[in-house]
Amino acid sequence: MIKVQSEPLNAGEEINTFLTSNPNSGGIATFIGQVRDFQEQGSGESASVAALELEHYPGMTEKELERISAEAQKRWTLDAVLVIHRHGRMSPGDTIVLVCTASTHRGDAFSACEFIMDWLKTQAPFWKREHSGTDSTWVDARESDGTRAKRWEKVD
Amino acid sequence: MIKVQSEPLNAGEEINTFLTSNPNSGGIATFIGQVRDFQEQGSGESASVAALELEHYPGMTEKELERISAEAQKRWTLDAVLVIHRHGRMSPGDTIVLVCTASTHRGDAFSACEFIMDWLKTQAPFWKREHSGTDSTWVDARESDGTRAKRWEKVD
Amino acid sequence: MSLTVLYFAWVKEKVGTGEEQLSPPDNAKTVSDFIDWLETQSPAHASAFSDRNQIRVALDQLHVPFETDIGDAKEIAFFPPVTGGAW
Amino acid sequence: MSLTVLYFAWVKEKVGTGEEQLSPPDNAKTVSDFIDWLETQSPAHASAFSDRNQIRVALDQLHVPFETDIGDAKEIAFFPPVTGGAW
Repeated sequence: MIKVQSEPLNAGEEINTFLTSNPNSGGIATFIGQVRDFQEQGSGESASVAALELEHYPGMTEKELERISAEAQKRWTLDAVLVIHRHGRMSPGDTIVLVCTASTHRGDAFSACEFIMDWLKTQAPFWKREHSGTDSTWVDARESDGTRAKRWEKVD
Repeated sequence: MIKVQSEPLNAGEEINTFLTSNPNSGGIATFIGQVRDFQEQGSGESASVAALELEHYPGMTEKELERISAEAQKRWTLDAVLVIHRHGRMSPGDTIVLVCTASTHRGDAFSACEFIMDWLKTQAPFWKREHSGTDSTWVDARESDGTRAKRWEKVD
Repeated sequence: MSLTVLYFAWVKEKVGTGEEQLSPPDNAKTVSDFIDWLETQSPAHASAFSDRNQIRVALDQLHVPFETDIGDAKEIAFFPPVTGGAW
Repeated sequence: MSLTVLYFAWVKEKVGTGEEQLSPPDNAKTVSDFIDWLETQSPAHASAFSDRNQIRVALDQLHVPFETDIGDAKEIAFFPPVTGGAW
């Protein structure tokens, strides 16, 4: 299931609901991404972040997340996949993204969860703007994300 | 942190507490293992399981989990590790184990979480007995767990 | 042929709008051709597309490379490489 | 020298107890020697250790191989290969 929402995301509650919905999946892997209260800078220093804003492309975001989730279910044996992603303005400590994968085998659950995160970071149309004081900057894409996503490329 | 308990384990609540305790870790990977209501049999068939009992070695269990957690923190850059494992009698749907790893980088969080699960399954002194009807059997170790754990062996 | 053109993040800020309806000329067959034409529409458009390495494209909500034919697409979107959380 | 000997899971059931205090002879230096001696203590012990491939050992709560010297250990435990959830 895919949810894209501006409302706060309660990771623990969503995970408990996911567990209850999948009683016959022995293993559940999850990833939670949360807003940190600082921002890394080129020099290795960091500045505090008051808020973060995620712009997204309504319609395409849902399509991309569905596509990534379907691809994971094709590659691994999964009982269920849940992806919840927030957009809009968020504060430090807020959960931005939650991915849950349920499987009989923990290897499948782990690989699928990591794959979804790697694809999501390079394919899902989100753009991050950080607000700190009066300053607001669009964050650049990271090369390491491209490298991580490439690991999953398949030669069919 | 390591907890070995016979009390029920609320995965969602424990995860939310872990998130609150680690506000500066962008990425949290978790694994949840729950009791299924059936048991695989050699023939590929399955029998229903009414309850599961995990015997453990008090004292050594905690030591082994501490050792595995320390090894994960040596191998990857982690802000925190949480392992909660139940023992005693459990019912289908109950959470048996929860592992949470917090890191700035999701790759570290994922690898450490999977490593802890693989080591735990072959090193932590737990023995499973399944009860179904009047029948009760000790479950044999699985060869695949040994194979998975071997992937992490290091030649120092 | 009318096309819905969408801009996101700093591309939107540079162009000055998030959405416009445009009718590109018939010789704007590929995404690249279309951008060539867009750049002639205003200095703001020209500025937004000055570094094409920093631009990504979706046709009807699917990522595509610049050499893709626009064909019957109803919606084209331009945006920076995607970014998310810092983890 | 007195040693706390622990048994778990089906090893416990076969031996008939989970814990006993034993004083092995001086020539029982290694874990293997100790098991050889244990098997002479009762038919239940002999039956529990009849397939040593199915037995694992911990000395003072650390996994060790059979050829390890018992040395000054205070606690020795015998159990089947560990098992957990089915995932």
